[in-house]
Amino acid sequence: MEHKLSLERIVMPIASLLLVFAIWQAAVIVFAFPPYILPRPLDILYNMVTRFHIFWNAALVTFWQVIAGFVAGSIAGVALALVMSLAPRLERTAMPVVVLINCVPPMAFIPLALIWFGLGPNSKIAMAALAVVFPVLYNCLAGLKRVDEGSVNLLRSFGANPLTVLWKLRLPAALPLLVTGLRIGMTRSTIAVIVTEMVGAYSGLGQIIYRSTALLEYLDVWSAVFAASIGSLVLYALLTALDSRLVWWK
Amino acid sequence: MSTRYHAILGLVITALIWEASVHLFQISPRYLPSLYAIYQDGASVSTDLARGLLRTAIETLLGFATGAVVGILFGILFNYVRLAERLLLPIFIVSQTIPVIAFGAIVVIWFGNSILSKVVISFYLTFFPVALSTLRGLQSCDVAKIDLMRSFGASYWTLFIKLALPTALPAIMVGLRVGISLSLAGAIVGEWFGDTVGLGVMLLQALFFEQTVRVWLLILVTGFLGAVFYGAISLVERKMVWWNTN
Amino acid sequence: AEAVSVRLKWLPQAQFAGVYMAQEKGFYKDAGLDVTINPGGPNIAPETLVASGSDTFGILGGTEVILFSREKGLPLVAVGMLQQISPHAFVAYDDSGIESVQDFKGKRVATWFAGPQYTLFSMLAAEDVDQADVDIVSQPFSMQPFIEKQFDVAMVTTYNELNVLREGGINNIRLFYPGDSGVISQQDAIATSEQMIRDKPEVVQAFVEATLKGWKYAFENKEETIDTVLKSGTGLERRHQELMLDELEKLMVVRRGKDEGLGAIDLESISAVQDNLVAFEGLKAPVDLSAAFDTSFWEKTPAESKKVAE
Amino acid sequence: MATIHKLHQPDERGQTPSLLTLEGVWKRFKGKGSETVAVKDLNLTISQGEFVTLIGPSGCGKSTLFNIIAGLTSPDDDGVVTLNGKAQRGDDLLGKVSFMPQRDLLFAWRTVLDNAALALEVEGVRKSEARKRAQALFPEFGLDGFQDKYPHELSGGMRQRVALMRTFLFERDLILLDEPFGALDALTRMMMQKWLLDIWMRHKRTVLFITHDIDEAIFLGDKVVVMTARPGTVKSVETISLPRPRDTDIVTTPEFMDIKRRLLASVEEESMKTFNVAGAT
Amino acid sequence: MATIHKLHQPDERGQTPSLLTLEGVWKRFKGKGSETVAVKDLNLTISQGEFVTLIGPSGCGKSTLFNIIAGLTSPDDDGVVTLNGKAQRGDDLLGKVSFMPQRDLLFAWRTVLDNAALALEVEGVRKSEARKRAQALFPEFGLDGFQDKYPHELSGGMRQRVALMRTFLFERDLILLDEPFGALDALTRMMMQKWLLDIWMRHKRTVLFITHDIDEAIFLGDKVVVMTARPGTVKSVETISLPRPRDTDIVTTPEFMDIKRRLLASVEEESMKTFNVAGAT
Ligand SMILES: Nc1ncnc2c1ncn2[C@@H]1O[C@H](COP(=O)(O)OP(=O)(O)OP(=O)(O)O)[C@@H](O)[C@H]1O
Ligand SMILES: Nc1ncnc2c1ncn2[C@@H]1O[C@H](COP(=O)(O)OP(=O)(O)OP(=O)(O)O)[C@@H](O)[C@H]1O
Ligand SMILES: Cc1ncc(C[n+]2csc(CCO)c2C)c(N)n1
Ligand SMILES: [Mg+2]
Ligand SMILES: [Mg+2]
Repeated sequence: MEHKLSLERIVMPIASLLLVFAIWQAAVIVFAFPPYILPRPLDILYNMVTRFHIFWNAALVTFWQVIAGFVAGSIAGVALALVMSLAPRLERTAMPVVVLINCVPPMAFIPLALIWFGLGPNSKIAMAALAVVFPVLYNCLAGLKRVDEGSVNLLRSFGANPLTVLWKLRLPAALPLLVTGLRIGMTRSTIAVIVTEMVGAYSGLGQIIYRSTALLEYLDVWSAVFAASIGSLVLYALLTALDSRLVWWK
Repeated sequence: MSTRYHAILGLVITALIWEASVHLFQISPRYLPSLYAIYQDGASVSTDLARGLLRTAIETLLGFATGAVVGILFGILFNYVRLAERLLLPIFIVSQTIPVIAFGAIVVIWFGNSILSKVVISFYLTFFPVALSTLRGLQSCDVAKIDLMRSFGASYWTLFIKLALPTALPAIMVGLRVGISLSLAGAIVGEWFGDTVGLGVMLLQALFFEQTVRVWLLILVTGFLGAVFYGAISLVERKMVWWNTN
Repeated sequence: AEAVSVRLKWLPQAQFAGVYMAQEKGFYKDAGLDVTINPGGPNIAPETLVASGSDTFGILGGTEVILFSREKGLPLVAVGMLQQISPHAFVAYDDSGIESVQDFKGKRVATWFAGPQYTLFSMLAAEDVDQADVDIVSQPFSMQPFIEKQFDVAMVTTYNELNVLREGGINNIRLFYPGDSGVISQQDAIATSEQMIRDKPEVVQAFVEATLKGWKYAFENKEETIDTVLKSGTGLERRHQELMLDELEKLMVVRRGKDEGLGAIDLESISAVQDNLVAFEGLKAPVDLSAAFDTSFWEKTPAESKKVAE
Repeated sequence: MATIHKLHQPDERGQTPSLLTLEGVWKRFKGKGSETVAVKDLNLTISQGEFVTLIGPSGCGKSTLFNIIAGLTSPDDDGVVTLNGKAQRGDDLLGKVSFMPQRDLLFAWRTVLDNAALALEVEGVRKSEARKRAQALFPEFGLDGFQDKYPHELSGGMRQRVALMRTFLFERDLILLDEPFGALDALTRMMMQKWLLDIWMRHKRTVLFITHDIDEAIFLGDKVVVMTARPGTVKSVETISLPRPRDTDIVTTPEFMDIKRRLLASVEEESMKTFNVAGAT
Repeated sequence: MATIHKLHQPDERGQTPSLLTLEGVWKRFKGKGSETVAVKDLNLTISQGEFVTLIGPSGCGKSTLFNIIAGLTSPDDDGVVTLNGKAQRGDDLLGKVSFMPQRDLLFAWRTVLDNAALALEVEGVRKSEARKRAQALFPEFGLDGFQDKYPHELSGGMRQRVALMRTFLFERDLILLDEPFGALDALTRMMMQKWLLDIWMRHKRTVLFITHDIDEAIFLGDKVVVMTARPGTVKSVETISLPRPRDTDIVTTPEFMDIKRRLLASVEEESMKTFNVAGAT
């Protein structure tokens, strides 16, 4: 039973993705799209395999930055949520500023990140962190606040201070929403790094996309995008596994 | 009442710190310009700014509206049709790992140079978090309550309307709040694909002409626009999920 | 009127003044065209849009981009070349000790890796400098790293980044022009698709003529031109646009552009660039230049439409 | 009141037909590694119009049995549940019995009035009509004036009464009540008991009633079913032949005392099994 | 057991000192437009080591009163709450009384064992030690074997017992119990009652106990406090001078019957006020 379920969890997504690729391949052939409008997935795959080392090296650079930024941003997001849930007045004061910053498209911060943190990995890590911090903050905060008042009172009656309430009650109750935030943040942080690399970087998948677009190397553009997707999916899958670990009681 | 007071307080404090540090530490305008300089720059392009603001606002709202509706619908579908979740959710996730910005030309070829292409991008960024939050919200429904409704012979539809949806509403609202800022970001990126009007176009100009003051001006104006939308959603939330507030 | 569109390689600015003036002064309308001007943006690949027929015409990248497009099978044809010499140049600080291209050796030199890097390669080759001796890095579209001296040498366009530097009060710099090393690389091609040339040559002819007329008018009426460009409504700065237009005049009204008229296609220099590209393996094999460049429309354009008054 | 089903006439042979029968019903819960048998080989027959009370030690499987009868939990495949002579499979039972769970399960976003009217709304009664019918019960349930409050503003006993109202408004032949009066004070409880008996006598609906109060079980029931400790099955069925209508004073009669003593002994024996330290303290 | 406070010796004058006093305590809930007065001008004194039981009609303000004493709800400003002679303001009372709420409030993500050990953990006891101490109580509470289950796998009565264990492990002078035995069967209930009395006698902890069962109130209490209908205040205090230790048989003695009759009348009078249709059915 358990076994079948996890099999289904792996087989079904792969099946559906294969289906999409099949439709795509067929459509390109049937409608005779030129490669500069839409290349064939098999050609992209072939390109990825033959020039594997290029994309692999770029992906290593990119995803190292993604992970670093994701971790930093998640920690910052959870920390902010914790602080705000402990100090509601701070929340009400700081939230408008947070909202304001979050509503600025991250791209607008790219040049500033490049100015502040340079062309190296730091600016990418900063942008990735920025992309995660808000979904994590929003979701985590909502999770922390949705606990039953009766349960909070129970802990208070045991003399629990707000920190203990946070640790024993609010945090476990917030986990499902927190993981949702992490999942949304995961895909966003990959994109943030790639877009930042496109604007300014020495290497990485984003640079490949940027250069190849200008040089009309469509297969390289698509290959780099595929590589980014695959990496992002792997990380997403790890998070999903974490989800069923953390939220085991559901 | 006091929420509004705190909000204004927060913004004022931030502004004061900003202005004070610019003057105290003699920060170069390249890194951080003074608020007054930003204000002056804004006044000098006020007509263009107003026009861009209006245009971007419309794109954002259209993209958000469609994204929210479709996101909620898919969240619901995923909750009730397991096969759909297994088949489509992975594709949705994959779709979110694609940097649209890499495919400007394709977007223009498919959706033209009209407002449609901005709406599509903003839609594409919005629907995913909304769908995910909706799904999570629906899943958080108390099984005992579902059983109670079933014992009354409730149809799936009744169960959904009277129990599942209200239960999921708080989570959906979180999704919408994440969605609105993404929707705005989508509209701005969309305007980078060869548009003539909008905050995104102005931002792009400023970025590549390295007009730091203008970049900050646009950051503040977009942030303000997003905050207004966010506030509106919070207002709706307070009206719709009143029971969750205490 | 025939409804057509033109896709610019970048956002509205004086770089495309001719197109805006042709529109503003009714040259397009007089030629029976109803033109929509579509700006460009980052990663929007205007070549693809013109090749796919999504846009009728384009003010596209220059020599290299047209060659690459042909190699990739895009049915693009250049029917005019606006900038007669390369707008690219390299800057170094006066106190950097870099006095000539020879001195690039062992230094960190930044270039845009979106095509202009081949101009650098050609320059180095022409000056007998081995690429391997130079630390060549990718440059973002911001001069900040150069200002902060993260690079020793950086690339600029003379109509934009150079002015950005100067406006920022940075004048203690030295410039290295490709032309001084004998590298000519025409930029900003007026291009359309093979299909247009086949099906509606008269429309192509009308567009080329009206556009060049627009440029001629722009250089003869700079004040009015700047006013028009600023109306694009994206918050442009007047001073910067004036400098840009002045610089474009230097790039366009020079060599054949000065003697024979705006927009001349210099197949000789193009051929030289192609040889370089093949040598540096930017291109795998030479492309058919006669298919990629069609000079006939330019030739049929009367001198009074393209020759700027002295 | 179109929704009242009129199925409770004696059949042609003049016998009270059996409404519900359970034969050899099992329910096992599988955890990781362990298995809990909640209900074991249970046989039970409830006749049309009967008032059956159910007692048994805590955790013996009473609520599980109720869930099975309400159609919410499907029993393991080895047994048969029959309603009105028809074997019930899967979801068949849903909507056929009126069920009050042990927890009140009020909806936080509905006012007290709307919570009470919920089952009616689900049935398809117009909202205004549903409210009117719910409204009519408020004084009787001692909740008048609380119609527009939200559940979090009620006391525990008040919430229980709202849940009870909700159940009664869902009019079905068979009513399942899982400790409905657990959180009520003596008098409110007594009033509710009388009220329930009154409803039952007038409409001859069939009631299956879980309680921990043996007095209550005897006072209300036609028969009292005693369940064994987990795995729960029927230990004994005591038919209560006390005359009806019964008065509160009946609890002091010797007959009552007699039955009580017997049942108490029976339940105690079972409860004892639950505790490892038999006869602790 | 360092956490047991030893404050219950009689003072120098040989009198049992009062542990808790409430003077003129009010609690009003403000809704939109309306105001509910839950507790009205309430006066109550509880002495060191006393076992006080509290009865009153449903919704009269008992749980509200408990919340006030536990420090969870602050009373309106007009009254004074004094613990050990010290006036208590704001959050002062938190952590000083051991409190079992009416709903069980078990945490879904904790096993039964960890739920029971929760209060100890909050106190700062090491996790392994907390578990060990919780573990020791499982057989007595009839929950042995369920240590590693999750709350959703328990029956209603079992959940209540876990909540009760959690409360007992939090050892404080004053214990507040809000209908702790509501969902227990007769015998389990009786065993728990005896067990509670035993704990109380041995440790002389002070207990304030809400129940709806008048027998239980009399059987357990040194005194029974009767509350009026809402707005709740103290209607009367009945001192129970039945000898201790009390045996189950005591419920049949004439003294017991006498007290019961009196209390029943008292509560009934109050309950009646809740119902608009006085004497319905
Ligand atoms: N948060 C609240 N907001 C508004 N009114 C409340 C709130 N909590 C309780 N009340 C009201 O206060 C009164 C007393 O409630 P309380 O829970 O103290 O009653 P109780 O005596 O414990 O009843 P029961 O025996 O039914 O549990 C009730 O009328 C209730 O409606
Ligand atoms: N979802 C479940 N998963 C695993 N075990 C369960 C589940 N539900 C109930 N059980 C087990 O089944 C047994 C019977 O539970 P049930 O709730 O039917 O008892 P009950 O007779 O209603 O008890 P109470 O009088 O305390 O409410 C218990 O031992 C319980 O632990
Ligand atoms: C991503 C991107 N950013 C900026 C420009 C503008 N720009 C800077 S240098 C230059 C000349 C290159 O030939 C141009 C057009 C661009 N085109 N693409
Ligand atoms: Mg039960
Ligand atoms: Mg209560």
